[in-house]
Amino acid sequence: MDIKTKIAGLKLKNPTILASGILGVSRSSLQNVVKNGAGACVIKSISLEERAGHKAPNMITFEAGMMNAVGYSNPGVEEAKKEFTKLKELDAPIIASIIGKDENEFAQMAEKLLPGEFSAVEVVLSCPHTPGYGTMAGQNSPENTEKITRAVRKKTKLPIFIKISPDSNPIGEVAKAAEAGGADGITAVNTMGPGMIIDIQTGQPILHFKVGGVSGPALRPIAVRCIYDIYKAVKIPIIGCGGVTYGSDALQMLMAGARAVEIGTGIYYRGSDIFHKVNKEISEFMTQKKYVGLNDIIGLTHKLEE
Amino acid sequence: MDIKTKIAGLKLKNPTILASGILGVSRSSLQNVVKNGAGACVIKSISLEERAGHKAPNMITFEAGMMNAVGYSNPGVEEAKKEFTKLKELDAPIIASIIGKDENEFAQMAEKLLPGEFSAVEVVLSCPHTPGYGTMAGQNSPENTEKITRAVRKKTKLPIFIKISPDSNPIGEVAKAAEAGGADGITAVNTMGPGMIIDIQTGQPILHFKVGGVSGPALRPIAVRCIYDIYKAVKIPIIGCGGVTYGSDALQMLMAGARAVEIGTGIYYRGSDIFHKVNKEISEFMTQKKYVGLNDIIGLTHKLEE
Amino acid sequence: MENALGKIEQPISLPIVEIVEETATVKTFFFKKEFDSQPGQFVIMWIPRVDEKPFSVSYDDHGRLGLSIANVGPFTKNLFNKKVGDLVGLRGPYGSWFKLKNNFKRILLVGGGYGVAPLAFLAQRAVKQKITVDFCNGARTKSLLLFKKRLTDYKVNLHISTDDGSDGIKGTVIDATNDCLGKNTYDAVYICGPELMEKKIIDLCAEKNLECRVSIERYMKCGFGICGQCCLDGSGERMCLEGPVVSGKYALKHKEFGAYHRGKSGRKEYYK
Amino acid sequence: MENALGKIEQPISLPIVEIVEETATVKTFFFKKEFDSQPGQFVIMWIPRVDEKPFSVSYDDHGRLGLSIANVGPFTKNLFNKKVGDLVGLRGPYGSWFKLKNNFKRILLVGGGYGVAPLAFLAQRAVKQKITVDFCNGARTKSLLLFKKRLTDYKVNLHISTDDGSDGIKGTVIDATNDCLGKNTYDAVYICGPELMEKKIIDLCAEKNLECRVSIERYMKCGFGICGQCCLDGSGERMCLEGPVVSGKYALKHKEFGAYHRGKSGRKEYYK
Ligand SMILES: Cc1cc2nc3c(=O)[nH]c(=O)nc-3n(C[C@H](O)[C@H](O)[C@H](O)COP(=O)(O)OP(=O)(O)OC[C@H]3O[C@@H](n4cnc5c(N)ncnc54)[C@H](O)[C@@H]3O)c2cc1C
Ligand SMILES: Cc1cc2nc3c(=O)[nH]c(=O)nc-3n(C[C@H](O)[C@H](O)[C@H](O)COP(=O)(O)OP(=O)(O)OC[C@H]3O[C@@H](n4cnc5c(N)ncnc54)[C@H](O)[C@@H]3O)c2cc1C
Ligand SMILES: Cc1cc2nc3c(=O)[nH]c(=O)nc-3n(C[C@H](O)[C@H](O)[C@H](O)COP(=O)(O)O)c2cc1C
Ligand SMILES: Cc1cc2nc3c(=O)[nH]c(=O)nc-3n(C[C@H](O)[C@H](O)[C@H](O)COP(=O)(O)O)c2cc1C
Ligand code: FES
Ligand code: FES
Repeated sequence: MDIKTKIAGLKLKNPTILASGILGVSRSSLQNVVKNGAGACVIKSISLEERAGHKAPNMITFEAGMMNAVGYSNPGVEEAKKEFTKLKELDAPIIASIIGKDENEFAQMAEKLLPGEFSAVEVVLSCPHTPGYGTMAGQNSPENTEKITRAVRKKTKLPIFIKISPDSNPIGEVAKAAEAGGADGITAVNTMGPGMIIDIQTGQPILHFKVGGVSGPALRPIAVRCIYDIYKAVKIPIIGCGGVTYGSDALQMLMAGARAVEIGTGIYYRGSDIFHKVNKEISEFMTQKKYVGLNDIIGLTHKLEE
Repeated sequence: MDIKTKIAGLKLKNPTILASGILGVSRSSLQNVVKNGAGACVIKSISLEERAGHKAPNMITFEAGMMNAVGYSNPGVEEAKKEFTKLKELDAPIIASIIGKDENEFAQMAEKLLPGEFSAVEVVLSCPHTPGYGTMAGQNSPENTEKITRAVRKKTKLPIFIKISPDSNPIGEVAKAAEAGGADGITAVNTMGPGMIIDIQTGQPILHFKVGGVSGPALRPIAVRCIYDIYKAVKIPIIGCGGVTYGSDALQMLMAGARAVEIGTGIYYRGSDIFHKVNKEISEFMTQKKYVGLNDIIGLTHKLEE
Repeated sequence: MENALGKIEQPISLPIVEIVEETATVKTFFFKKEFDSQPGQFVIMWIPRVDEKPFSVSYDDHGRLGLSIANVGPFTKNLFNKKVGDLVGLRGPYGSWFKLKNNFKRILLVGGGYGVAPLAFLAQRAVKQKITVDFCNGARTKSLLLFKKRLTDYKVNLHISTDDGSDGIKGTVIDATNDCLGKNTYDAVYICGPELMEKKIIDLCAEKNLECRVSIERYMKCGFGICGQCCLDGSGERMCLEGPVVSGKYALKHKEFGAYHRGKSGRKEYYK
Repeated sequence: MENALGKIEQPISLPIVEIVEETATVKTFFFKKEFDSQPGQFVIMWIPRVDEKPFSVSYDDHGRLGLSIANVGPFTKNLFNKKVGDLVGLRGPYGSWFKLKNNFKRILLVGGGYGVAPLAFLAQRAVKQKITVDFCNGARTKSLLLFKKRLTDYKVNLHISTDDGSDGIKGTVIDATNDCLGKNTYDAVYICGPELMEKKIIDLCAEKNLECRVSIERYMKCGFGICGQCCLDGSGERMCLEGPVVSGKYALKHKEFGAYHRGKSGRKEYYK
């Protein structure tokens, strides 16, 4: 069964993409993920300067998903340039992920990191647990979204995906702002919340940052609704993200309008070969329903409304 | 173990309260819930006119919780007056729940429904899936929250609890607005999202309204964080709500600053006697930790920061 | 689908594999899927973008589920226009059921309207258990009579009554029931039909203090005990979970039974 | 805590039940809880509002878990100030472990620094299995020597080396290992200590093509295979999941091994 897909000119042999911040710290780990079936990979988000991130605990799981407050630990753009080389030799497109405190930092990041190696860039405006970045800095407002997108657009010809927050309200407006700023696609969504889990024995929040973004199954129905709303709002393609654990989750996102899906927390539940597994589940479904390609199901839920 | 609590003058023999819209349609069902251990009950929300609500499916569950789009079905205030009589004969305080399209409707509801029977009123500004009400009507903005609270305050001397949305941003501002408007407490929180679940066999959203509010375990960490934030923002007491399934969930909310917790979806997982079960689990924990009363743990997480 | 958080209540979309016209107003819709339900339990059917409604199981064997449905309003009208192969969603089974004790020798089943469906399912189980079954099956007229052939095949003692005498005795299912109660002794009586008829039969059994079980239909939304739409005044218990099948004694304890039920908004609707 | 969504990775707060001063720099902290871990596996310890760090299991029997910890920085310093009864959080066990084959007759264990801890745990298991154990235990000086008494109690052949000759032979654990490898034949060699020392021992084993297993410590955050902080350059595999215990061959395949490791930000830090 052919399950290849195309997003903003990017050709993927299958619709599964490694989400940013899961594995993706080194070239080798990307290579290992590609070996496990990913159609593309997004690297861990990179900032201008090195960041240690929050102290640990940085991640915990609970009965409905996962929570994290990593705080954008990364070696900074110079180290990243040394780390991410010969990416074109890998069997799948590698997408950069950049963060910044304002449009200027984002612009510098695009200038410094992107040339040469990467196939596209994800611009992250949506982390809910890092002061100075994402939703904590209001980067998810339509105004800031458009401003930052424009700044990055000026510095690169690569496809730009704006990664937005499920807590953007109304999310369609944020997507429109990204489109207006020159984005080639939307990644929906980043973690939600933040949430808090307290250890009742000590009364202490478990995450060192106290709160963290919620990912995994708890996020999935919200992510599917975000994709559905964004599909109605903009023409540029959507990459779904949030709680994809099984093929059926990915299929829901495709039907809601996504052209591909990112997978992060799912690796915890099903191992790094989750990409192979989800692709197999998608193929089996397509065969059973006699679909010939993903275009038969991308946006299907909307087509049924016509 | 004594686990009684007090909120805005309301004396509860235990901190578990039936959440609005779960059971609570009739006096008999309230009586049955009280028999099952609830320290108090909130009735299903009532509007001026009868409402059929959305078509079914109105509720579905998924691996991380529940989604609903009931759409405020209720017989209207006149029928409700006939239904909810002799409430003082019940073994626990009964809290009214009112909804309206604007402050005038809320004021009329307070005037018509409250006199005589009820011990307090919950004013709901936070339903994410009913056009004209809650977040779909912007009732969760600080301005509207204060306006509506004021209007209800003028019409009743009963304790007023403003039920807010986890998607209010920043939630502390909304709580402050309620406090400024004369609220006696905050109920945090209503369902989040909305979310969407698509049946991949047909490509159709399962809920008839397509989207619905997410409750249950998926919501719990978000609810705990909301309670934590609200506790920092206001002086009036907080009733926690969202994903309480076990005693440990209730304890997390108490430590985050709630004085009592509402339970809805938990009934699905543990039966209508979940109130007895959660109370037992709380008592056992208090005994093990040698606490003498809930005041030892209410707000504990904040006290540890001093 | 099961997980630690409990059963996942989502409709499973299934194609209709067969449609049988039973009477002028009732069709049976068959699906290929094992539900292992019990007689008296119900499933909830979803027609996307139309609605979702509860229906008792009429057949459930060899991985085939059959629902016998009367065309009474918007949802059922839409369903009656569906063809074999069309997809509808099903979830369940839900609720309590008609139980048979091992020592039962002879039982009486009293059905009216589509209430005959779950009782036919029960009759099939009872006969398998070598219990003698008397079945009072009433309808307004012959053309509305449900499952005459099916019940004959099961070899139950069929007591047919029609208001116009077009089949069986001329009269109501109450008269037929009276006859049976006069002639024979029963270990238990099982009742499913219009609520006022159910009430009358329970009263008859009460006089003879005969154990009887009855199915109480209330407005259902969730089917899993959350929405409270199906709670009975009195106990406040949920007919989707503690019911729909209850004892006659239990039913009579509720002033609501035979008097009124609640509609979609929760407003009371009185029986005439 | 288990559920269908998988193990729930949250620290369990436990009181410290005993603290033993092993050397000038190492203390063992005991907890009452069954972790049924294997030698070489690790747990992650949480000190609220301080940090969370990984530590190999040193003892795990009769429902008692022991962690032997060197005071090297902020977290361990904070821990060293804790008293019996204080609560810390623990989660795990995580990772691969030192396996013993049933047909093993004699094995060599080579430990340096706190690396002696997991190997002592392994020695205990091996002796139970009637395997002859040679244990090369090296330290800079006598006062830093870990588990001399514990290993003697286990009745292993203890080969002590100190740089200053204050105990055992004067020299490094490499010298002691060379001796053993010269004198005896082993079914396998198990190595845990400073990475440069580990590398040298693996090279020795390689010359004699002796099967050996080594524990590779990398910076860990999640411990359950999500964050990618612990991935080795080359295979890109996770030392919290596919490791920390790997074969010597596997270790040598990775140019990173013995050369550098990554810090908290992911930046490379080279070994001197
Ligand atoms: C436990 C149970 C078992 C049932 N078994 C059968 C069966 O085997 N065969 C059959 O034909 N019908 C059965 N019904 C009734 C069936 O649910 C209704 O006929 C159907 O919902 C009618 O929907 P409609 O839109 O076609 O008609 P409407 O005009 O919407 O309703 C017609 C009648 O059905 C009742 N009804 C409507 N919606 C519901 C609901 N959600 N829950 C309960 N009652 C409702 C109304 O009170 C009204 O009296 C059962 C009902 C219950 C509660
Ligand atoms: C699998 C494994 C098993 C270990 N077993 C033991 C043991 O049994 N006994 C023991 O004393 N130590 C053990 N360690 C090392 C222990 O984790 C560090 O000593 C501890 O984290 C130091 O923290 P600190 O704040 O006190 O010192 P820091 O100054 O923060 O760090 C000192 C050194 O510890 C390393 N380190 C710091 N944080 C981490 C981390 N999160 N993950 C891995 N390394 C880190 C640093 O690279 C640095 O070299 C183990 C590490 C790993 C990965
Ligand atoms: C441990 C962890 C670290 C993450 N780090 C980043 C990051 O650096 N940049 C980013 O854009 N998203 C980051 N995310 C968010 C994920 O990319 C993804 O948007 C989110 O987890 C939802 O998808 P999932 O449910 O499949 O994990 C992180 C998520 C997790 C769990
Ligand atoms: C089926 C259902 C119906 C609900 N109806 C109402 C309602 O009428 N009014 C209201 O304020 N909240 C309503 N809610 C929200 C709950 O009161 C509660 O705030 C939410 O479900 C989170 O708590 P829980 O996770 O314990 O269910 C409803 C929730 C559910 C699941
Ligand atoms: S139908 Fe919802 S509780 Fe019975
Ligand atoms: S520590 Fe996170 S992947 Fe290994």
